[in-house]
Amino acid sequence: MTETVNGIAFAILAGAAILGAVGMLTTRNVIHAAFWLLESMIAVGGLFLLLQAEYLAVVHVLVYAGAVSVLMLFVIMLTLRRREDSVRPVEVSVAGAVMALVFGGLVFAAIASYGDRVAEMPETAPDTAALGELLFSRWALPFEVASLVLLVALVAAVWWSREEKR
Amino acid sequence: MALDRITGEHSVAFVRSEQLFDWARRNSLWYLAFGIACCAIEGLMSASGPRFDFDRMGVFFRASPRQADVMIVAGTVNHKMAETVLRLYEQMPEPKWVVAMGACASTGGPFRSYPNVVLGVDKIVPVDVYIPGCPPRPESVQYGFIQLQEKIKRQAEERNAARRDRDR
Amino acid sequence: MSAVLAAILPVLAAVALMLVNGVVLIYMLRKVLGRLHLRHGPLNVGPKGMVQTTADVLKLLSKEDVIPTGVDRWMYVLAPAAVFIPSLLAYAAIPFSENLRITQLETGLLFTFAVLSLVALGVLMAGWGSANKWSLIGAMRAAAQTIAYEVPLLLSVIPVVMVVGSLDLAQIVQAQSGTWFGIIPRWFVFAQFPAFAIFLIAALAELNQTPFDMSEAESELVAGFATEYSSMRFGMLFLAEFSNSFIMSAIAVSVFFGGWSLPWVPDSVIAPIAPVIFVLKTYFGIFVFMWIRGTFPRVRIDQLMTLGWKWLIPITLGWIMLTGLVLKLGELGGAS
Amino acid sequence: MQVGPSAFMALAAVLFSLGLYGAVARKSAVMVLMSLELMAVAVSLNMVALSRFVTPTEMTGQVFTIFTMVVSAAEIGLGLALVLAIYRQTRSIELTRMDTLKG
Amino acid sequence: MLPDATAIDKALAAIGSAEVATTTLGLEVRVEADELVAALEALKSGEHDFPMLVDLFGIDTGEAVDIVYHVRSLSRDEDVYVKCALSYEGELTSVWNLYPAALLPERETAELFGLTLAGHPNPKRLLTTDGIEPLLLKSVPIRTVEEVRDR
Amino acid sequence: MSELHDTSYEPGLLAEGTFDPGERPAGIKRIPRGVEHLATEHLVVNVGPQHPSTHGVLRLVLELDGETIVNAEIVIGYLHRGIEKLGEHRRYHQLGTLMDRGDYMSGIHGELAAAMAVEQLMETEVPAKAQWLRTLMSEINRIASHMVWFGTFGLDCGAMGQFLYAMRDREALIDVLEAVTGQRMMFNYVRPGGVLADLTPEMESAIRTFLRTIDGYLDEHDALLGGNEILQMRVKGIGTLDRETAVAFGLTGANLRGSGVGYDVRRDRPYAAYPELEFDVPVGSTGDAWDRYTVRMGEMRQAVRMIRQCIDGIPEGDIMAKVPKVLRPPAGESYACVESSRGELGVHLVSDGSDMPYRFRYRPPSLYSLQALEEILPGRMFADAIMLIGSIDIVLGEIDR
Amino acid sequence: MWGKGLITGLAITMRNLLRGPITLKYPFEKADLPERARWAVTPTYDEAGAPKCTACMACIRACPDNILELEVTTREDKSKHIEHYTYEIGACMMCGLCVEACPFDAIEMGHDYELAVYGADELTVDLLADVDAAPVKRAKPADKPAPAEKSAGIDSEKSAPAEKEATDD
Amino acid sequence: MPHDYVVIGTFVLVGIIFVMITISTSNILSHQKPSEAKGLIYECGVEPIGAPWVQFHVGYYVYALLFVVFDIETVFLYPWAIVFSRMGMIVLVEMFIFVAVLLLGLAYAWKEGALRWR
Ligand code: SF4
Ligand code: SF4
Ligand code: SF4
Repeated sequence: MTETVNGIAFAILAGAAILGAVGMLTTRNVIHAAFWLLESMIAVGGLFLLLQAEYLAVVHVLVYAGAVSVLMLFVIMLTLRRREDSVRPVEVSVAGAVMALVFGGLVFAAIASYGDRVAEMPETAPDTAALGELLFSRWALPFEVASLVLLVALVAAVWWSREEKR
Repeated sequence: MALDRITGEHSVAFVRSEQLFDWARRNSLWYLAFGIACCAIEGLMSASGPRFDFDRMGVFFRASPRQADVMIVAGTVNHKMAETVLRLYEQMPEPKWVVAMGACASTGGPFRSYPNVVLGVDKIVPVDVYIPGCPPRPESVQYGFIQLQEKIKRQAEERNAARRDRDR
Repeated sequence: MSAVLAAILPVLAAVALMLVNGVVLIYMLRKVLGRLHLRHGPLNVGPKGMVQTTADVLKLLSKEDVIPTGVDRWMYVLAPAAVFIPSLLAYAAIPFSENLRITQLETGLLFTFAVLSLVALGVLMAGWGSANKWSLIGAMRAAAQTIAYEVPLLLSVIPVVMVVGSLDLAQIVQAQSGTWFGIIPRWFVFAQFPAFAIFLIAALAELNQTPFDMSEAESELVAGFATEYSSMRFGMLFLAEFSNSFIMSAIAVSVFFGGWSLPWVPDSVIAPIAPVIFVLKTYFGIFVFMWIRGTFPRVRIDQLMTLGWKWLIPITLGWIMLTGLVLKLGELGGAS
Repeated sequence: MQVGPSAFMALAAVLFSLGLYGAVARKSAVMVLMSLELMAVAVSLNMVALSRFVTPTEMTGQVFTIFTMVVSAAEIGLGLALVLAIYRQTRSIELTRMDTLKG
Repeated sequence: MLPDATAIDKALAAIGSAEVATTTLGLEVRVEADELVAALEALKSGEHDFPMLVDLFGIDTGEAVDIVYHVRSLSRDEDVYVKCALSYEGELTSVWNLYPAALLPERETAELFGLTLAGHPNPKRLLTTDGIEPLLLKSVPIRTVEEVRDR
Repeated sequence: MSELHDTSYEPGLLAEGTFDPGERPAGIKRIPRGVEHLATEHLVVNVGPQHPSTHGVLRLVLELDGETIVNAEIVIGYLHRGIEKLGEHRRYHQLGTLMDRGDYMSGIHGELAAAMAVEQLMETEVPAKAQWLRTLMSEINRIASHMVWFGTFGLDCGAMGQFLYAMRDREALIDVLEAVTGQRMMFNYVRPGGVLADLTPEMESAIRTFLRTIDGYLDEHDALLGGNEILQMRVKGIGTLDRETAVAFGLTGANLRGSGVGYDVRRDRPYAAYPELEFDVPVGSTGDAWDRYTVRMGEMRQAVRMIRQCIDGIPEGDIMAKVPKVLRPPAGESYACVESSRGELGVHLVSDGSDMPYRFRYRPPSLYSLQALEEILPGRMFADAIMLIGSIDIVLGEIDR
Repeated sequence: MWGKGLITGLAITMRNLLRGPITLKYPFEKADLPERARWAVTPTYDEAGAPKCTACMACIRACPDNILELEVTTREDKSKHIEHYTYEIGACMMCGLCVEACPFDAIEMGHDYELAVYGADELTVDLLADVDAAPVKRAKPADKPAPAEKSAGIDSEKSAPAEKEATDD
Repeated sequence: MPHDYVVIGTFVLVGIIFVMITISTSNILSHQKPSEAKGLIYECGVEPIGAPWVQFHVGYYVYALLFVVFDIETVFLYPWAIVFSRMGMIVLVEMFIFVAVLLLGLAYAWKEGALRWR
């Protein structure tokens, strides 16, 4: 029973994620592309739920869907001078297609050879508290570094985007 | 209603739902906040003020024509304004009604001899109820709305009667 | 089959709840505002005007659905859904009582916030899609406002989480049972008053409520991002707005006002009527929102942003650190 | 139906490939950034899935994902700042026009 | 209220065409159109100090359009009416540089009397749409009783 | 509808004069020009004619950069209905009906100005009792008008409650006005030579009842809106018009006094029974929106004070001078002004000796106040624009006439 | 302290909530109009039920806006017959000038304000149609019994000028 | 718990279905009379001047970026708050440093005037 439900859910979510990605790549409108990406992100959040990474799923939606999308939309709206600017031709790149196909093929080959060695999903997953404990003990240093990374990004962005002082 | 095209004109579902929605429309007349002149003070401001309280009757204002059912033309319409009135009327979704409030909106009123004034808003948009007065009391406007509700009711009845006639 | 049913039933219940809530809340809003303003509010349609909002909804249902030319069609059409669905989803984690909740999410609190943050995107869709200046200004304001106040909102509950040690709303409620000295309920609103104040401000801002109703400031932006919407699409935006204020109030009740519990009353008495208590408390919270709405003028958008970024965020962070310090010192003191 | 790690990996691979294609093919800088984002998400998905199946008691994959989030957010922030800077210079967000920056 | 006529006379000494007279209205100064700006300037500056334009409007006298500038000195609370006659379809020179208050009334007067507006920063129609005659001219009639009754 | 298109955005009938701005007048920060002259990178929005808070049919074309106003243009004429032209086709005692509909918020003032202009031409002596009644009604009307301003000002800044409480008080005043004059807005009460009707004892007691409650209500308004920190935050320091600018734009009334110029027609050119009344003229200091607000609030309290004096001081006597039924004033011109709720409302009459005016000029105080908007809007936020329209208190009826 | 005004505001609105509505529930409760209230013009009739109008045209001339129109035929015996006394209620501004001008009190301002109609043709009504005008007998204000209920103002205003120049114009 | 996730999934599906049903009911029930004039964009009753889509101020970008940064901060703060009472003083110090660093960023943005709304 659970498996069936999981399977259906996975199928739907995976389909949605891929649909979002494809939609993003095929739409001619940049704004629409951002919303396709958003849809894809939400689907991935659902996949995280499926993997019982509940905290991660919620945070994923919060950060990618709630924050990064808004940021992206704002930038798109900032750089549009007319509505027509948002519509641009779909560029087809053979090189890109070849690269993507080669890469995808390699990974699929790897997966095929690897096989489903661990097919069972373990029953219980550790909860958020465990995540926190891990984060603030073993990963304390990277955690501090993360703050620096964010600081650098923030400062650089503010510095770049401030009004030209002439 | 597009429902008749699905269920047929005489189905119980259609007739009953039409009655229901006519009742709903009658009792939920949102008007477009569009005060033009002196009448607006009485018809829109005082009438929605605490003494007269239009909200009692389910009548309250929406600033956007897209969400309005009734347009109260409260004031003198001149040639410069005419286009705006027409445009706003057009922008309202069906079904929609127009109430011409006051002498000016009905016939041009005290200013009707001035060539720049439109002689009544019915020259521009179809008017359902005229409320004479300069300005009409807020109660007059409320009475006008009661009349409008009557009219909607009557229109529905007429429609049904016509349908019955065709039936026979 | 029963599993499917078990999954669908609560959802349908939530949909029904949302609709009923919307209708009741709009009626309540008009009544409360009316009374605050020396009027009656709806009175003539049905007994005491009670079916007024039903008539409104039915009317909206039967209005013409105008899709203006020149809109970005997909965005325009999908935006009401994008606003509506998250706000429906937010019901998933509300603990009406110990057992009566739709899901038992471990991260219930954060889940609700995350879902509500999606509403901003729907609003942005509506504003962008409408091709209308008022809509666009309203949507940009709404988005900027939401992002400015999301952070204080998220931060303001952290002190509570620190004390409780869980994001599960039910556990947070349970942590508030009992009293101090036998009189003061152990509600976090007393122990964490600054956090509550910040939460209130941020919640008002997130909900686009007066004094922070930037995005649909009627006197400025006509009808804000909903300007071009008619018929049921408008109804949906409207409904979602009221549903959101229910959610926010429910969260405030569970986090700061002891959820379904009542102080001084033994649990056995509460258990059967817990959902009623919860809903009543929530409605009282909404009444307070409406009271504020009927009283205050609106702040200006730059003042709003200043308040959010320059005051609330630093203050909240400081308060979190202070709470942490006090807790740790208390622990040390307790240990020694 | 069995949903094993390979399914997730395959999905991640598809997403990553699509992202890769977009990053190479699209000329609009914002679109390139979006594609990069998609790739990052694919990687995160892979990590979470593997950690879930392979080391269920350890949460290294999840912790990593959080850090990925930090990095990709910083990247997108900076990237968009760059886009804005380019835009200011050239009034366009096409990457092909970037060379004007040099001169 | 009534300023000293001789003082005004003196102030306007440089303006050849200025005639000062006291009428039922008050102190009226009549000047030729080309000396109007100079006259207003003389009144505004100096110790006469009429800094406020109370009103600006036209009167269709039958032969010409009289433009009336009603200026006031707040410190002494005195009013002066400066009048100048313009021919029909003549040119109204903007005095907004002296009196910004004239910005809208000038547009209105020019429009309703069918004059041309010179030197105005935004010389568009103000009150009516294109195709409407200069309504305040005596030669433009109002609707007759029959016209309004028939609707 | 082809003949009805609005062409105000193309050069109209008037020639586009080659424009050399020359020197800017003192105190004026910018040269007001039409919006379409400027760059198009900005957002150009129409506020009005149908907008919830343009107080009727004012249309502002704003050029926004983000939310900051770069340029503003006033477009009026949506209510142009020829009061001046029709005045040339009305007999003298019929002018009141037109004046009522000019500044429709304070009809008594308009009627009074017209009546005074006629009396000046006819050299009629108005009986003392009529003068006192005119004063009394003027002041009652002033409060009623200020209440509408006050309520809509609250509405403009989002305080809904304010509007309804103000309407409550206005209703009380309108009841008195209706009882005395017969209508709620278009009073037609002041006639050349006197007034229409006397007060009855019931009316007097109604006014006294009202006077008992009004102070409490005014305190309530002060506390609810004026005492609100959010409002103070929003209005203090915005829309500053210094003395010079205010005078240069011809502002009168509360707007001028808010800028610190204490000119009040009631005090400086007394008419009706004002010379016999005791009252102060509230004056602001900086000329920002807050000053205009406080000046108006002060005016309401002064008006209450004057009503108290009037109701106790009405002398006995006639309410109408002996005037012929059809007025034929001698040829000549006259100008009469009163302090209406919005400023100096003047009527300039030109008589040619017939029974109708030859030229009837209505000096609308709001028109002059309105011009100052183009000066104070640029640089402010969009939300401020709404507040500023509210703070200068305009009535479109008299602007467009 | 910042925020005091906000709290006061909340207290004021709450106090008003407790005060209760001041609304007049219109269709169910109607306000008493003051005696001087001016609504639509209505003709008056004498005790016998005949209209008091003498077709003297004073009201027609007094109306600023030509709202009233009197179509009169004169019989051989010089008596007048009112074919139509038309009143464009849709354009009347209810200023009361016609009533003040009528030397015979043959019209008055009614107190009926519920005037809404559906059709534009209903905006013009016949006040009187096909009736004989009352014979002209000039009422001297002196022999009119002073109506006690009427205010002194209306009387004096009306009588003073009417006496002097009633024939003018 | 997995059951709950399914419920959430159903929520989304039911939401979509509900919206579709409502909108189509509304379309069935109403008279649709589209016309050219009706489709015009509303702008206070006059012809709109210029397109509504214009560039917005760069300030929006800075706000959004700040939001992303602080959002990520909360991502760390929540697990921290949960485990706070179970761990020693050291977590407080860790978080203090983290928060201080980010506040530094906020202060910089403030100083640069990026927080001024235009
Ligand atoms: S009918 Fe009378 S009150 Fe109404 S707008 Fe016309 S003049 Fe004003
Ligand atoms: S009330 Fe006034 S407008 Fe009406 S008919 Fe009489 S005079 Fe004319
Ligand atoms: S109503 Fe009066 S004034 Fe008019 S015609 Fe009849 S009698 Fe004369």
